[in-house]
Amino acid sequence: MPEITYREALRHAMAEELERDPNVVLLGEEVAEYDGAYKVTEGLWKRFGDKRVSDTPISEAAFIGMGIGASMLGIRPVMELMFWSFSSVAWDQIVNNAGCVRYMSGGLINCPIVIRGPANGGTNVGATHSHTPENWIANVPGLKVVCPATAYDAKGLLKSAIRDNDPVMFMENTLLYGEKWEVPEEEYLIPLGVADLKREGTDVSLIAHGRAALTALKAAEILQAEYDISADVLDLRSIRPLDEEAILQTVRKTHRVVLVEENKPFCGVDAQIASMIQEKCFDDLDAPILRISAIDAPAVYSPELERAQLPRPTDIVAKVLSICR
Amino acid sequence: MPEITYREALRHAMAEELERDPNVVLLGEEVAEYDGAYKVTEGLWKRFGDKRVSDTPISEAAFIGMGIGASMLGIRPVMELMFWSFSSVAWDQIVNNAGCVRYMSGGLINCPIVIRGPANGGTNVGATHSHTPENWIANVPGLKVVCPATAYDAKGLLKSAIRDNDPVMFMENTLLYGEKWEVPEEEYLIPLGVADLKREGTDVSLIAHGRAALTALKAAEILQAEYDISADVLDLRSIRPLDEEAILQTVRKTHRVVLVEENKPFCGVDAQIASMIQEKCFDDLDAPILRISAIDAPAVYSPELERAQLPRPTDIVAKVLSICR
Amino acid sequence: MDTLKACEYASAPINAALTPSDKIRLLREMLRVRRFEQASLKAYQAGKMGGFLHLYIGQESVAIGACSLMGPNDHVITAYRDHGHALGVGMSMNECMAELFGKVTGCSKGKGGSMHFFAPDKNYWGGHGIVGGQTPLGLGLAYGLKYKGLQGSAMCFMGDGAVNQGCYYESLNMAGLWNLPVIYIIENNGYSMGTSLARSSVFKSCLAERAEGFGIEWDTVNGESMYELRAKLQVAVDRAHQESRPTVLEISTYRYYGHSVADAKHKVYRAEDEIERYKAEHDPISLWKAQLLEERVLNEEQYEAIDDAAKKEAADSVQFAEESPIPSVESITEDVYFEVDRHTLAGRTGRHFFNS
Amino acid sequence: MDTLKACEYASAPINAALTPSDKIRLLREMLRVRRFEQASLKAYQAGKMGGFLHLYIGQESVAIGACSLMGPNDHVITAYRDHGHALGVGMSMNECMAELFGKVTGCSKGKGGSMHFFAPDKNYWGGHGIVGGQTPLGLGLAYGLKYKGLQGSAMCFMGDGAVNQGCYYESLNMAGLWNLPVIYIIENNGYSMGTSLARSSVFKSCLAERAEGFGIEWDTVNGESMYELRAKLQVAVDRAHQESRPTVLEISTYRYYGHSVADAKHKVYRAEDEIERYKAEHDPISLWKAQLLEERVLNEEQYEAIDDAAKKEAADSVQFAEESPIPSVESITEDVYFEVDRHTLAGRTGRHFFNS
Ligand SMILES: Cc1ncc(C[n+]2csc(CCOP(=O)(O)OP(=O)(O)O)c2C)c(N)n1
Ligand SMILES: Cc1ncc(C[n+]2csc(CCOP(=O)(O)OP(=O)(O)O)c2C)c(N)n1
Ligand SMILES: [Mg+2]
Ligand SMILES: [Mg+2]
Repeated sequence: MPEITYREALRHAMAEELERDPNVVLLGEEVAEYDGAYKVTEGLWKRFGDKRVSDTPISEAAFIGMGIGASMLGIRPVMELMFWSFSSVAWDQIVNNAGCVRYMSGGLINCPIVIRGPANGGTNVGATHSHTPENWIANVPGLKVVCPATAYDAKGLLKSAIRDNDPVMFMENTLLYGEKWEVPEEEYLIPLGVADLKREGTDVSLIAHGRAALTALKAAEILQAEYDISADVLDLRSIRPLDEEAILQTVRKTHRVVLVEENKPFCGVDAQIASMIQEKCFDDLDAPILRISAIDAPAVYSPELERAQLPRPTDIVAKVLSICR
Repeated sequence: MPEITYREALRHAMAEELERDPNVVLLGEEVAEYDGAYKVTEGLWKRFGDKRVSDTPISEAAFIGMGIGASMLGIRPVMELMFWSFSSVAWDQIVNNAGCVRYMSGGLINCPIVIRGPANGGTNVGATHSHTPENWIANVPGLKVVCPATAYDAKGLLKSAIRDNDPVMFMENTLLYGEKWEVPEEEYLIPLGVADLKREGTDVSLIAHGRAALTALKAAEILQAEYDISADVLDLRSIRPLDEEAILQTVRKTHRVVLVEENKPFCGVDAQIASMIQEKCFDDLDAPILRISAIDAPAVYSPELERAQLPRPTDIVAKVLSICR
Repeated sequence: MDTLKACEYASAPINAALTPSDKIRLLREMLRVRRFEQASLKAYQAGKMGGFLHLYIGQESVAIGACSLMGPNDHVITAYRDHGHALGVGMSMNECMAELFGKVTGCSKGKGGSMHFFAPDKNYWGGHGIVGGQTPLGLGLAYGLKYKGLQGSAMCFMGDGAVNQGCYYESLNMAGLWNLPVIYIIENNGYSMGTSLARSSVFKSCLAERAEGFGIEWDTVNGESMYELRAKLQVAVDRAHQESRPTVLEISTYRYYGHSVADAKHKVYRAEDEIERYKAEHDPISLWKAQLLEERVLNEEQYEAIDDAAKKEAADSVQFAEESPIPSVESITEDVYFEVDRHTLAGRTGRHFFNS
Repeated sequence: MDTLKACEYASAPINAALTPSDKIRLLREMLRVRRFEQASLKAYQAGKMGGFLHLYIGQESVAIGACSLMGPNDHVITAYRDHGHALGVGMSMNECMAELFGKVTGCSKGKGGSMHFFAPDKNYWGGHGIVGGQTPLGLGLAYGLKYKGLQGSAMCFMGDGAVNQGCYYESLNMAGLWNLPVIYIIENNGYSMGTSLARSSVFKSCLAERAEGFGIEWDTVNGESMYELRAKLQVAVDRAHQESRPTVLEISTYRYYGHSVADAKHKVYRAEDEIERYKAEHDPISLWKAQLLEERVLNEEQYEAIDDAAKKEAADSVQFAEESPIPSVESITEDVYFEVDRHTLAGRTGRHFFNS
């Protein structure tokens, strides 16, 4: 199977969907003529033209709202936020218009919109540019949220997101754009709401999403090699809908859980996962569910510090050791 | 002790602080000449005049941002959001400017601002007007969040919030504005970060915040009267800072926990509380921690339905019974 | 009012083309709005509904005049003061009243309430409670029309207070830059809640003029004149249809009641004689009625019959709403996700709702 | 450039009052910005820092001209392209360079980086990364000054792309309505990232003119002329000080480098000869230098000495930054809450941080 980057995988997903469905359009800052601030949409403007791929002014509230309005008419906008952090200025449009209009209309309306872009720390761009709002979004019934960790997942999930008839918030990671994975050339879809057991083990469950899933995989290697501890690594992929079954299954197998995410700890996604596991698997747990999140402060600029602020494989290993021996 | 309403308690807190500190100002839509959409600031414009109490245009991003900017110069703005739901249009200012400017300046700046207003469902004003963003706010290191349940708490906490040198997001409840409680005439403060054990019991811990704390108290009455189950009712009062000690203490006493909140379940505050309890009190728990939240949909308009959407005493009783016998 | 101009407006093609029955229909529609709202007010005061009730009474000409110009590809979106527009696009009183009562027969199945009436099949996109929040959606409707190659317009209504929400300016810029056929219609009733225009906004000659800085055509309109309203709105609709260009119109109008029914101070922040003067001299229904009497298109008996019918329709809608069932508690989690509602594979995959 | 006007600007009182050494200081400050940034670019390319680096080179006259007008109650706030303003208000190269290197000696202790320089003691409030997000903060500084009864101003800098963030218009309305002494300074360098002005904004004659609809005075300024800059800015500062009224100024300028150092396409979205032309004909430092040579306030040797000193200062700051310590991991949770940092009772009550 050919190896392509996460960035290319996203691009291929968009290209295929632009090709397939004339109602799909790409909109966002610098997505067209500039090829995307992170080059995710490279070449698409050239290929599909002005009508399908358009640059917007720096007006997130207006252009996201515009996309939502257009989606009510059956257009399927795929909107790029240059950073998901900038959703802060479009928050009302996302939460109240994309999130509530179906409900408030008693189901008369649906918004087949995708809002995508990077949502991650670790690139030393400071506190305002490093938000990871998947927990806020997933708190909102009416919205869906997806956080792919690999090129394969990114492509399959983005295609499903574009075909989904509900608003899907698609959160990528700039640190992964250049990473490569095997991706089949044939078309495939990955449904939202299905987690991926990225590694099989028996002693402990590492549950994560986004880039943290890769960190968990690295930790699992170390655990195996150095401590003979065998870890299941479950990548949630989709936060809402959530693959609860897969979570419960790994917990029932290993009886020990460490949750990893790059969000801040208070009310992070893993708070929800922990809450759910302890409720549904109370008697299966041999140890408390432990969590590793970003160190609880705004994202720090200083490159060395920021590396330490986000979960590292060694942090995970230490947590696992604290409950596995 | 005289009984006053929650609304009056808030008003007295503001009046006392306006009196005490010439840097305190009140700003918001309709807070001055109209006396406040919910009459919380009634009489304050008359008493303190245009300079201290001002009506703003419907420009939340600008006026909240203005308050933050002024607070950097040592003004202590107490800003009213007519509904906390409208924070959606000022989200960037709150999260990025109030939340991050101290950090990004390496501690050179602090923002002694309070943003207050109602954050609750239950008044049939529909999905866009019924958000309860205390979990989102508490996810942001740099912000503080407080949710008083009684007039006594409201007054003491608001005074502390105004004197606090960090940004405090103060979330009230329109359903409580007209309710009365005993409030001393002498000045008092309630520190942020101290929970209140509003009822003592032995068999189960009901932990809640905001109006849900009152619902929990009602449930506790029923449990005592009808089932001879004695419940501790812990009102968190302050979400961040959080009184973790008080939480652990009640859990270690009763070994059974039901968490109640009016937020939506996914990543609600109680997800964090559950996650923390199971980690720190793993061996103290005799049953899974259970949660009751709003039914997981946007806030419904239909009055009878919305009553059912929010936690009711009987819902709590049922949950308690499921783990207490 | 400038009589010469009034004549001109009356003879504008869009008005010249009105048949007597068209003119009477405009009257009937305005009366229907008024009687519907009066009935809803009574029901509100009797405790039949919750939440807010923002009455449109006094402003009826604006929505009815605008909606009367709608062709197959003209769309409407507005704020929370949305009853007039809803009836204007052709929604039934029954579904609207039932919505106020929170009943399953309501247009939004009781989920939206007064602020959230919708009828996509009638090109009506609500009903929005966040001030100004609908302005980018209106832009999106215009974008969608243009994208689909349809000759249409998106009329996006907003209040004089809403002009101070930033997303409106972002939308103006995009509308001007991309040549989108959106028409922003500022219903300037002089107040945003208890705040008069002068206390909330600075401007040169008017609010609409702010569009000038974005290279967008704008105009002011006397909202009490049906002919002027239709004539000037048609200019904007034509501009949308023919040039795919936006317009901002500021329509002077007045609301007789408080901001919402809960507004106890509305006779404090504005003088009672101001209200009385508007009712006596500027009422859009009385003025249109007078116009039609003058034109001998209408006589008093006909008027009474129309009004009685409107009152009866309103009363019937109250009864319909009363008798309609309350939605079930199970329905709370319906209409959240399309895919779940339709039981699609996507809707059946993964957990969507999180109560335990 | 209109020579007559140029003379007028030169003889404006604020410029007429400049001593030769004042004029040379303006030159020195601009050179310091340029040499600082060139040094930072080299260090960036050598991998010494992370994140973004948005160079101000080409625009130096704007920040330096504006900051040269600051009295004790004049404040400055800007966006992420903030090095020029930082040095302009008097921050040291050392603390700035160390910040870029993420060192504990940085102005923000390594927590803010390039986009977030602050010096409240010098009336400098950052350095803000969210486009347009600083505009309400600038309004707040003006509000604070007025509230305290101080005769001052808040100069709030922003880009030509930032004018399309809605909170700017909300701020304009409030500034106009409340008579707040804020000066919005649009540094129009023709591009927002890869998007030219024409592709991002519609306007009548210019962006600043949008202020007209809010009843706010505005002007355009040729940013390559130090005299014009100072003369027109002083009009705005006087208006702030004496009338407590806002102003919007649009200053035409140009950046020589890409949007940020990571902008690989900046010679694609704008022609290379455009860049070269600006450097050759419109460079604010060269032009000011030429002016001073012409005025015989400066000679070439003096210029070289000043420039050498600036280069040396920049090189020294790189060494200072290199040798400064990296902040400790423990410091990550410092500077989050004032009360915690100061170990107050409030800071010691309850749990503030939630890693387990
Ligand atoms: C963002 C936001 N801020 C505040 C409110 C509360 N609010 C609802 S209506 C209103 C006044 C709006 O006035 P205007 O735009 O003139 O419309 P009108 O009520 O006169 O029709 C306010 C402040 C809101 N719904 N949304
Ligand atoms: C709200 C928001 N949207 C997008 C960005 C990404 N971004 C950073 S700078 C920039 C261009 C701004 O251009 P301009 O305002 O002209 O300033 P200049 O860079 O030319 O100084 C963009 C799109 C951001 N930081 N914030
Ligand atoms: Mg109004
Ligand atoms: Mg620019």
